[in-house]
Amino acid sequence: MTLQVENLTIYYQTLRGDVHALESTSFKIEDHEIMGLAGESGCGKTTLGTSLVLLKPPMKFVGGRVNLDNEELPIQDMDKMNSFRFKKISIIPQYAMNAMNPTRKVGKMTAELVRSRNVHFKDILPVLKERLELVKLPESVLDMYPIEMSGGMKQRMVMVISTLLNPSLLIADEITSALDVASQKAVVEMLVEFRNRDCCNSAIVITHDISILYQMADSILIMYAGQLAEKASTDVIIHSPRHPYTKMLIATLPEVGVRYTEKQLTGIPGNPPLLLNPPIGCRFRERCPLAFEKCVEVPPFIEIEKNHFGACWKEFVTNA
Amino acid sequence: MKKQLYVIVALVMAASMVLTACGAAATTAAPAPATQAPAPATAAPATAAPATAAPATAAPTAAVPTNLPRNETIFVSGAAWGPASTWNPFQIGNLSNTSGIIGLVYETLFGFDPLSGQLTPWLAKSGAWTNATTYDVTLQDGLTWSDGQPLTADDVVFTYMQGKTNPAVYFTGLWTTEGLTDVKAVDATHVEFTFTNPIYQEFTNNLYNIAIVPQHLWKDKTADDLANGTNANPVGSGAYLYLATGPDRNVWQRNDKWWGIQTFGTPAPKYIVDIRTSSNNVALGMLLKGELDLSNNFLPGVASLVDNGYAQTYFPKAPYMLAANTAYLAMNLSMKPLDDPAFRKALAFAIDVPTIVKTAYANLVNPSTPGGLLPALSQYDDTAVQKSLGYSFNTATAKKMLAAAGYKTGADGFVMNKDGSKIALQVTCPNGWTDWMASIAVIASSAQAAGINVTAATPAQGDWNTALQSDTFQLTLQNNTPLTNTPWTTYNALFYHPLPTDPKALEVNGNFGRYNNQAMFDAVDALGRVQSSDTAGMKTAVSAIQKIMLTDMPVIPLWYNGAWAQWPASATAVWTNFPTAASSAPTYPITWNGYWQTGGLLTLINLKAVTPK
Amino acid sequence: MRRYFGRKLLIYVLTFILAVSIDWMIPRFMPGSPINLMMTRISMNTSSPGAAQAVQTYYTHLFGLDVPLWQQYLNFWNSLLHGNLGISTYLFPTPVSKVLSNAVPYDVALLVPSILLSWYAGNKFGAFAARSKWLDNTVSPLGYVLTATPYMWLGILLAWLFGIVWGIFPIAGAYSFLMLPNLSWPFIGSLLLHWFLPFASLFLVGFGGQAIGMRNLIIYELEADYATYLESLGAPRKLIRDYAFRNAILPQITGLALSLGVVVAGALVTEVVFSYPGIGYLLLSAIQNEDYFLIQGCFLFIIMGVLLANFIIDVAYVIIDPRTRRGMTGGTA
Amino acid sequence: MNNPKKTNEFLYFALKNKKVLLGLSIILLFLILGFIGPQVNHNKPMDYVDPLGAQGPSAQYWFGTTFFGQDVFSQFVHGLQATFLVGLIGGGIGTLVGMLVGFVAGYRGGMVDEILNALTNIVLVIPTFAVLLIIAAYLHVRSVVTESLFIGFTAWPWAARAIRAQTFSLRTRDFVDLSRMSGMKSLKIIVTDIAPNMMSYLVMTFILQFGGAILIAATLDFIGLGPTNTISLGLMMQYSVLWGALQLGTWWWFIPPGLAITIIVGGLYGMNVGLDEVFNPKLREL
Repeated sequence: MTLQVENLTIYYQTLRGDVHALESTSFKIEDHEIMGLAGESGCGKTTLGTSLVLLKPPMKFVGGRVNLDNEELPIQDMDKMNSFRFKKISIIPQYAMNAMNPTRKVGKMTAELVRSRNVHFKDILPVLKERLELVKLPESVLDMYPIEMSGGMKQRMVMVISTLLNPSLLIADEITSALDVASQKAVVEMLVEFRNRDCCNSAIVITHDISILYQMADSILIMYAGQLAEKASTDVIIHSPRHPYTKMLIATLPEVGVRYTEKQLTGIPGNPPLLLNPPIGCRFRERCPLAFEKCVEVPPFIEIEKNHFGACWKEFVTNA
Repeated sequence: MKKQLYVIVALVMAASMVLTACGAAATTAAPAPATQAPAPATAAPATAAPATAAPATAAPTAAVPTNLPRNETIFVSGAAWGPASTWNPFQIGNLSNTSGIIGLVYETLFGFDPLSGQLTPWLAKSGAWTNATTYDVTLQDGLTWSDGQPLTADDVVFTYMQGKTNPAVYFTGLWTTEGLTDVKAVDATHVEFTFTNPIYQEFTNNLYNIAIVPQHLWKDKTADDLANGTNANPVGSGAYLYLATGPDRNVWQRNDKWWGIQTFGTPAPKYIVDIRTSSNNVALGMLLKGELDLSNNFLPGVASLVDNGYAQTYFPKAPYMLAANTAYLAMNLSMKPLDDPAFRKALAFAIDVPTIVKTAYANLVNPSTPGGLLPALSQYDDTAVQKSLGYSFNTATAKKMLAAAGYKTGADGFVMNKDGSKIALQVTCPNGWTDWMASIAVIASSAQAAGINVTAATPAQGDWNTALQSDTFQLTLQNNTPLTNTPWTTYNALFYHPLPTDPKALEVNGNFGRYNNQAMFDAVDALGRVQSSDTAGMKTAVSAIQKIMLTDMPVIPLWYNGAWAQWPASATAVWTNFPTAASSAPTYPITWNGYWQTGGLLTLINLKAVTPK
Repeated sequence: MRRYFGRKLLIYVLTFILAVSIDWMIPRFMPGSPINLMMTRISMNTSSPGAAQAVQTYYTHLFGLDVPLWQQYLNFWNSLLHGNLGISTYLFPTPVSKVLSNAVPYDVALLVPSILLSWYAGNKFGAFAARSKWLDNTVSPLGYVLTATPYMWLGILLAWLFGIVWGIFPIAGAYSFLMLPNLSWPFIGSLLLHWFLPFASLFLVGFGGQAIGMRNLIIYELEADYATYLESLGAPRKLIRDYAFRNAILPQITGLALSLGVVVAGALVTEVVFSYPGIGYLLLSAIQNEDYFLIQGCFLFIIMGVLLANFIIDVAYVIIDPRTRRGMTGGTA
Repeated sequence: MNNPKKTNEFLYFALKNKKVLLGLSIILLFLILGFIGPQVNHNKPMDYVDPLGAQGPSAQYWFGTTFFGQDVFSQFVHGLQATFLVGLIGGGIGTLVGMLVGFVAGYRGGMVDEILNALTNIVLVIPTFAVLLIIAAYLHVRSVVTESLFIGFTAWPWAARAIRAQTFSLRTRDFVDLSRMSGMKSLKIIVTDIAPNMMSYLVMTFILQFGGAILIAATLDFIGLGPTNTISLGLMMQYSVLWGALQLGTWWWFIPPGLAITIIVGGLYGMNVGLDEVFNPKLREL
């Protein structure tokens, strides 16, 4: 297996107290697996993603372990973590549009970045060119300034840069949200292509737009209010979800392929709880039609079927 | 990027400094040729120095030294308040920043000693009225211009003739009103002035104010040259030569071929650096650091410095200074209640001059006599008249006089006009003239104490000036009564006539209150037509004027502004033997424009170097 | 890019025209006549009223105040374009242009080095202060204090301490009163000695301002997305700070252009404090003597200087900022 | 920032921020001094209270006396009042005009923007101090208020420019579009939607303008172009220099005014940076 996360708990420090953004989450990602990570905005999916790469204030490491290729990731240690970043674990950030230094030519910046990681640019140049071809960017972009590139170009360029050192795990955060439908599709396909060509071993694709996961993800992990709700292969999540939240979420999906905006996801009655001192037990229970007394305890996230994990007392009860 | 920046910065700094150097050099490059006059041979390389950048040429030469030896140089200040702009002795108004062009470079027929009240010989050995309308001048022997040419009677005639032929020359009045009809050279050293009904007093004044210019260099100058020409590189007959000028200094070099060395002696300083200080305080600082040898600035703090032995002044204690002019209160005589002599008289009693002397001037000045004549002219005062009609600060008396004159006190405790309307007077002086600002504050408060509602205001100088000249002021301070040989100039300024026929027309010559009294005008003219030698006649004339003046009170003389002069006490001094009340033959130690003839140059001649080279 | 410069030039031309018009207008529509003042300065104590009047009309004509306004305005432009700024009344009969040209070198010597050095050092210092919260809280306050200090007060303090209390530096004039201008090392030394304190007060205040400006910009840059991205790819702090500094420099260049007006003002009062014979010192005398030809001259000169400097900075900006160099954006005006 | 909860939050952060607190307390301190001072010290600033002048600080004259025997402390506190007045009026007008121009230009865009922007740039390049100088030089009767007015009306451009930029970024936001679609008047949109959303920006702009106005006023006063009818900190400095305070070593005459200005303006700047941290969570120190 590639990534193994155990009881990872991350809080946000604010002057008013800690925001429980990620509560003892545990899951695995297999080699070559592209795992979609979905949920309403503010459910902690981005926190999960970034905490694996760059865990710095106001983010606070509370507990848990993270193993990558059977090697522990010192995510709570900014400096130790450096040797892993980019080389073993890398990220395509949400803000890919502004991720590149506006006053540096893209090529120059890449070179300086790579060199700063003690890799000879000359050695990496062929790879770079090949990847550019892969994402259908002319080599001339290396001589461009970011403002000279379209949104799609930037998105793809960042994709290339982030995967340049063939990281074992790639975290792709909202890579499509800034793009129009056409280029969304392209980017999605390219990411899959990257995985197939071992530019990265496996990937976490964070998005609020389940429909794109349907096109690319092997598995989908649904989060709610800082807790894991359900994880299974894409088909299972789409066609036979078990967790009531997933069900409602999927129910709001019209025919696949249509894009979602955040507004629509909140089509579910009620609002997610505030994560500054959140409710005890299952955080979905106020909105859950099936909620019952047991739900005041936190439901464990356990394998309810082969490769199908969930966290709902109802499920455990019905199966018991 | 770093490197580029370093280079840029370095370059610019270097460039700008060089620029400055050249720019500074340029300021002498213009007048530098002046030095060709004294020593044509050596001048050439010297004047080339600023032009060529090679340091080699900067080597000092006899003509233009680049470093003045301190023990041969006197630093003076207080005359120049701006960069020198003209060396033309006919532009008296603009010469203040080139003080010395008359007196050091160009010379007058006579000098004047305010302490004795007598004209003293200069270019003229002697002068006398051979009859009521003819004045004869005998020139000294061996007079020469600094270019070696002889100075003869023809130059004198040429100079005085300019007033006849050029309207823009300031002494046209000689011919138009003073009655001068002809000037001719009897021989090389004798000049004869012919008059009809001369104003003797004014002519005597002209005798030591009009500078004689060299005909051989001036005969081709146009009227425009005389009015606007800067006369750069002046060639005069005087004890000093123009050496250099800068934005903050004029430098004069002693003329060792001066004709007067045998007659008067050699001026001690080889170089005079006349420093323009941005403000009096800078002069004070330099004086304390021994960087000034003679300061003619108004330094209010100097009294304490003298008492503590840091500096010296003419008198060892109050008033410390000789008097230079009379500060008086001008009143707008055309408005109520200032049109009433009784009211003006009361006001005169109400003003607390002693306090002004103490607070605004830290005892550097003396109160004026009611007649307003400077101590130098006190011999002409009619003390009897001043005792009987004069005034002195006394609030009670002022109140009595107001009551007696029928001014009733209103509810607010201030007297009202006779028609019952309120009186609210404003006394002004230009904003920023701090000693006067302090003074008018005292005037206002002391007048209020006497029940006269006076408030102080300080408009900008331009406004103040316009109000003064257009007769729209109420009460204000003035001091256009310079130190001269004759009471006539003082009273001619105070009671200037004829008044402009159009009341709106500006009056720039004096009599700002527009006092209109033919009896007074006649009295002033009468004084003007008394011969300067006729002391008795002058006294009678002055007495007549003072009678009218103190009865009518058209102006109120308040105190004597000082001939500010202070120098470091001997410990730090470079020069010594400055004139004091104790000196055997004291002189006025003043370097202001127009004072070189009244003791300035003599002071330099009497000086001694503390450490002779 | 041509369009960019076109716009710039237009702005400058408009500015210049406006400035010249203000310059011409104000003295003519404000109270107080310079001729009167000049008459009083001449204050002739003579028995002949005629003389005064003659001289008065003479000057009025000389200064071209005896023609209709519109004509005065045209004449003003005309003579301006011929480099003729009129004649100074307070330094009569010296032409204003001559008076100015004598003062200018001192301003150049004060302004150019103090502006460039304070800009350079200030930026370095600001970047240094932004390295860590600790440094920021300990070092930056110096910047705030300096930039909040009134120029003249700093000047006064320096003059008092170094000039009077310790007597290290002269506090009046541009070179020793014992010297005559010449290109020798002692003379240049004397120039530098008199130049130092005014320069220092200009430099220090400017330094504070630039340092704070840079500090704030860098703080922002370090929080920018590209910085976070580089960080999450394990790029060393040094590289990120380097980028931040380079990016912050650009707005600092425009900032420099905007600060020029203030610096000039500072130079004026500093010259007054140290009676340093530059434009500021001159301007003060001109104002005190209500010499409006000279005031106009000084004003025009300052305007032209600032406009020129602005233009130079614009060009520099275009050259240094890749984006404008690529003709992408107009940079900042 | 327009909903109360948020505003409270900012207040909360503001009062937690050391820089803001320090700046605020400095301003308050001097403000109080400026207004309590005249109550405890009844000498009029320009009165010649002490016959022998230039006396050092004493129980009777806390800050000593001027060369003419005026009470320096009295001048100081009255000067403070003038200083704050200039800051308030000058800074206020500067900000208001800046807002007006910035909002209109930024919101309207197009030709209006072109013109206003050109105007802004013109006034921006003109060294306004020089303009103030000649105006003041010829304007013979001057009060603190007139001075402030002129300062205000020459100080707006950079504010206008900054606000214009902000407005640009805001006018395309959907909540503005919404209001526009709902047929709201431009002015109303600016007042209800745009202005509140850049309140932080406006506050900071005002603070900077406030400090700037104080400095400019001091400079004008120092070269004798300040108010002709009252005292101010700048005038104090001018008089002290003119009357040889440096040479006579009467430091108590020229140190207080300059020091006060420095501390006040410095405090304002510090406060500004503090607020910046408050309004931009990214910069907040924890």
